[in-house]
Amino acid sequence: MQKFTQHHNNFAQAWITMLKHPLEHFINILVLALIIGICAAGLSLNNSLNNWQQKNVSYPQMMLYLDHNANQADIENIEKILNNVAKNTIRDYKYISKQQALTELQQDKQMKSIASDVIDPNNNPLPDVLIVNTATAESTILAKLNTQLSQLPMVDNIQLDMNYANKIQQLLSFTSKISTMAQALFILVLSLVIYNMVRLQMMLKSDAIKVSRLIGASDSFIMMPLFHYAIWQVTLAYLLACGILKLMTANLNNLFANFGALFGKGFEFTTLSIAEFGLMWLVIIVFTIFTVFLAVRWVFRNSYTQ
Amino acid sequence: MQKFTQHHNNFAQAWITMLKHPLEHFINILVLALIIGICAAGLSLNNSLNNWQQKNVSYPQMMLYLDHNANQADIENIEKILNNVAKNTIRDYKYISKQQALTELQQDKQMKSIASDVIDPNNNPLPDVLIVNTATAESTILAKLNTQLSQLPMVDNIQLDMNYANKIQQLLSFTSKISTMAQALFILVLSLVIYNMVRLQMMLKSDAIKVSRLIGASDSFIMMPLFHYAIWQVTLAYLLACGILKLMTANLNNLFANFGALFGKGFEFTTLSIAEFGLMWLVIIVFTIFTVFLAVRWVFRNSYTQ
Amino acid sequence: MHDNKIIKFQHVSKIYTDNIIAIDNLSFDIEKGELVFLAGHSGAGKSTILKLIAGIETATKGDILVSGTNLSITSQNYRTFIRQHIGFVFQDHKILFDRNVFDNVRLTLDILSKYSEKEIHERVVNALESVGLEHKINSRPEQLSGGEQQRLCIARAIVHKPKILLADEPTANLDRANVLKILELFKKFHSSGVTIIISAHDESILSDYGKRILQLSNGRFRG
Amino acid sequence: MHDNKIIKFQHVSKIYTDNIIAIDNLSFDIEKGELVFLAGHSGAGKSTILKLIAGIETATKGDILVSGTNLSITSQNYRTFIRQHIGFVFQDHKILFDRNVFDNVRLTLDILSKYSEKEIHERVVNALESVGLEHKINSRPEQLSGGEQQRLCIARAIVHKPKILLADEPTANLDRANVLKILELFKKFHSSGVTIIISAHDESILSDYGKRILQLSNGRFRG
Ligand SMILES: Nc1ncnc2c1ncn2[C@@H]1O[C@H](COP(=O)(O)OP(=O)(O)OP(=O)(O)O)[C@@H](O)[C@H]1O
Ligand SMILES: Nc1ncnc2c1ncn2[C@@H]1O[C@H](COP(=O)(O)OP(=O)(O)OP(=O)(O)O)[C@@H](O)[C@H]1O
Ligand SMILES: [Mg+2]
Ligand SMILES: [Mg+2]
Repeated sequence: MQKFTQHHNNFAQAWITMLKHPLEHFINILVLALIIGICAAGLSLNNSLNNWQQKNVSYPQMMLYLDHNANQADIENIEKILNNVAKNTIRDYKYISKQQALTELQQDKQMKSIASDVIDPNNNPLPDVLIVNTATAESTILAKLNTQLSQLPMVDNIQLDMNYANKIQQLLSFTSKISTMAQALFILVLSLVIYNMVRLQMMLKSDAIKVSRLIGASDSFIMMPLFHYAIWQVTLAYLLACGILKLMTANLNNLFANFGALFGKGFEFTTLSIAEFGLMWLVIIVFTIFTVFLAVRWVFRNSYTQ
Repeated sequence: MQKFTQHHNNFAQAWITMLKHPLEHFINILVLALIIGICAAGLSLNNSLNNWQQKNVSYPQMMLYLDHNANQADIENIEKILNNVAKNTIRDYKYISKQQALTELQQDKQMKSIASDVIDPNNNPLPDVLIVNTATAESTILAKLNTQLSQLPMVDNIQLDMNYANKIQQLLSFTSKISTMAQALFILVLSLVIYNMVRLQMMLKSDAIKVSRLIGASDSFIMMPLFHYAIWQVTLAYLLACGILKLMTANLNNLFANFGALFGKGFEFTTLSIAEFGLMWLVIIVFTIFTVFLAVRWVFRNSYTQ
Repeated sequence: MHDNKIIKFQHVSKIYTDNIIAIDNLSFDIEKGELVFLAGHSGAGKSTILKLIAGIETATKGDILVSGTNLSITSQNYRTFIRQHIGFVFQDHKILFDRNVFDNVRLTLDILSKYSEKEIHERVVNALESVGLEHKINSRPEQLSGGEQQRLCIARAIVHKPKILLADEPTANLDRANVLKILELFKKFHSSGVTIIISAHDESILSDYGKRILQLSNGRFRG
Repeated sequence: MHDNKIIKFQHVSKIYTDNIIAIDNLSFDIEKGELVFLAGHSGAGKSTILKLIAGIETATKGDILVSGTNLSITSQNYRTFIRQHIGFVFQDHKILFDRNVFDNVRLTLDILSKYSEKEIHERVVNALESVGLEHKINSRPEQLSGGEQQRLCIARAIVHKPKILLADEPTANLDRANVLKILELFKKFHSSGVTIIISAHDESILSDYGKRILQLSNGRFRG
């Protein structure tokens, strides 16, 4: 009962402190939100990249140009073999007949003027094609697949830009490495900033803390208002950060949708579900409590020896 | 002479304060550096985008396909007209003869397998082409140019993806708008953080400030140590931010160079020259002094009435 | 016999940094319920003795026993805990300027965290009445005169009815009428069984009371 | 005649918030070079009068003239500036705990910013010697006893040899020997032409001096 009253008083005190100096606390919250926001943006970017990787755009396509003499049976044979390749190597494939290819070519804006001049529709010179969407960017696996498929009967020619595959892979691993590192860095910065916030709060209240200890206050009596203060600051910062990210994500996704055609289709920033949102808040709060605890111990050790 | 001693003492005091609590001041500097860094990164991104725009990649190309019957005189006539178009509309152009086009086509990886099957080298079906590099992304200007050029004799067909031009233009203006807005926002955040830093410093030293005023200290006597403190904090933060940006820029430029082929050539983050570096420092310092001044006035007004 | 001595100093010395000998091999006992005056010149060691009893400072040599507990061998946390049962009137008041008079006094009760809001209010009002500050209950400390601040500090020290009351120059800033009032208050406490130690530089106010006076000089007893 | 009155109170009233009348229509003059005692019970208004003279508080009604300047119609900045020529011994000491004894005293000289480092050192050492604190020159304030802190505050108030010295209960925390020493110091100052006003609640220390005593009671002169 008394514990509850104490919590209630400390809760009220934290809000009174914040409302008395709204601008100053807003600045504090803004800085926290900035850092939480950068952490969360990194997380979201990583997630989104993973999602994007799962779509076809990110892995190289293989074009299997078949021999002019290939017939329906040959094609079915090749399809059977493709079906047996592990799902994490080939995601799917698509057969495009020479007729389809010609029609597409004639509809293609860029090719039209050339195609119309040079191709006689009655004597289609194009080959049948199998477009294979791979499911990996690992260049060694792709190279192996390449050799394997090129030995199939009736496969005339395989196009696979290994360079491209290599580069995409590098890019993705580089981005995710950078973003993971940045996240770790920012979690460090976040704990430093929370530590500093608590330390400053203790310095601003140092008279009250000293006098309280002189008349017998326990550690928990002194820590409790700091916990309340820090938890509310961090929670408000978290909400602000989520709000900003939500807004930014929506805008950027809009943008990506507009320019999708230019820069590769399907990229989209993922947003948090309510469960994830709650979970992340919990993680941040536990982390805050831990940081406050360490900060208080540290400051005690360095100044209030009694 | 006395003024100098005073400055010297305040200078020493600022550094003693910082060296006594290195971690705490480092956190402060880190947060400032973060914000300055984001401002500077925005500036650099804007600059880099402008640079990139000046290169050909960002503006659409026009392909003028000439009539099969066009001869040398016709081509020279068209070139004369192109030369007369304003330089801020057409940057340059390049003539590619049908022979050249055929050779290129045969060397193109993607086209090779098709081209070799369908094109008879002795009866080149390709047209002569003039590739015009425009110098603007303004869709109205491009549309006008398009009509103008298509009325020329012997011009068979003009290819210009207005959609592409529109989108590039939108993208660029959007990015630069966003980045300008973000910069303005971060300059606001920067001034808030500096204000908060000064206010906290004043609160931590509030006893000394109150007593000093009680025994006759002038405003400038009280402000001077705060100026020294803030200027050094901000300068260190600025150096840190520049260091981090330099490192990041170098890494990113490396990355862009590697992936240049994938995402359009020639994009590069610009770095600051020494003069720009110094100028920016000056701007930040003047801005800091101004913010400290306002903060001190504000805090005075709200607490020390004597 | 043991039970009767609530405070025991056994060859206690306190040497501060720079070899400043504040207390020099001092031994004395104080009985439960006693009222003792501690007199001496400025720098004699009066405050140091009171701080040692409250566990705010620790002895450099010797043993200090409070209610049978040897402070020299207890933990810091326990020494802090002991202070919950002591009232301390600080020489420099140590009033908190970030809260009003009422909240300054209630701090002592908050730390004990065993009273309801109603009890807290009653006790604080009583304490303020007994030092003559009831009309300043909602004032800020900076609105009090020097003597009023001193009385506020006394109210904070007595609000939880401690077993031991240590008062360091509690009347330095008070005129004779107020001094008499405060001493009356202490005597009333004394008669209800509280052990009280009062330090003072001004022997004239002490002589009337016929109580034990410990005369300090440079960290030793005079005479 | 006008020149001789360095401080003039003309029907001065000071009413704090909540309608607390600290000074009630008070008129008096103090001559250049005079030594005046201000006596009165706790809350009588002694500190308020000293703060009004130093321009720390402003009068609600009436005029206060210091060296011919009417404080009621000057700017805040000018009132702050005037304090550079006044020495003030604060009742609650107002010592800075973020610096040592030497730096506490030099603050007064730093604010005047017209002395070289060598002069500052000489003057600070002299001031500390005159209050008997020369051996504590490098100590931190928290290492001083209550009386030593009070003497530190006196040293800070006299280090720049002000024209007017206002001392608010400068001897509250001192034993008789130290009180006499400080009063001797003030008399020495007085004989060199400084105007001095000393407040005290304890009339016994004043009676010996045969100087003018202003007896305050509830913001008015007693009598
Ligand atoms: N924390 C400390 N560090 C170093 N010296 C100290 C410390 N506290 C007190 N002293 C010194 O110890 C001596 C005794 O101090 P104490 O405060 O006990 O004196 P006191 O009798 O209370 O004097 P006063 O009447 O002036 O308050 C003094 O010389 C003082 O300078
Ligand atoms: N800032 C203030 N706001 C409101 N009331 C005040 C303020 N300062 C002083 N008072 C009140 O004015 C009256 C006179 O105060 P003052 O400090 O002048 O008394 P004093 O004679 O110095 O007393 P003491 O000997 O206790 O220091 C007191 O009742 C006090 O409570
Ligand atoms: Mg003492
Ligand atoms: Mg007073």
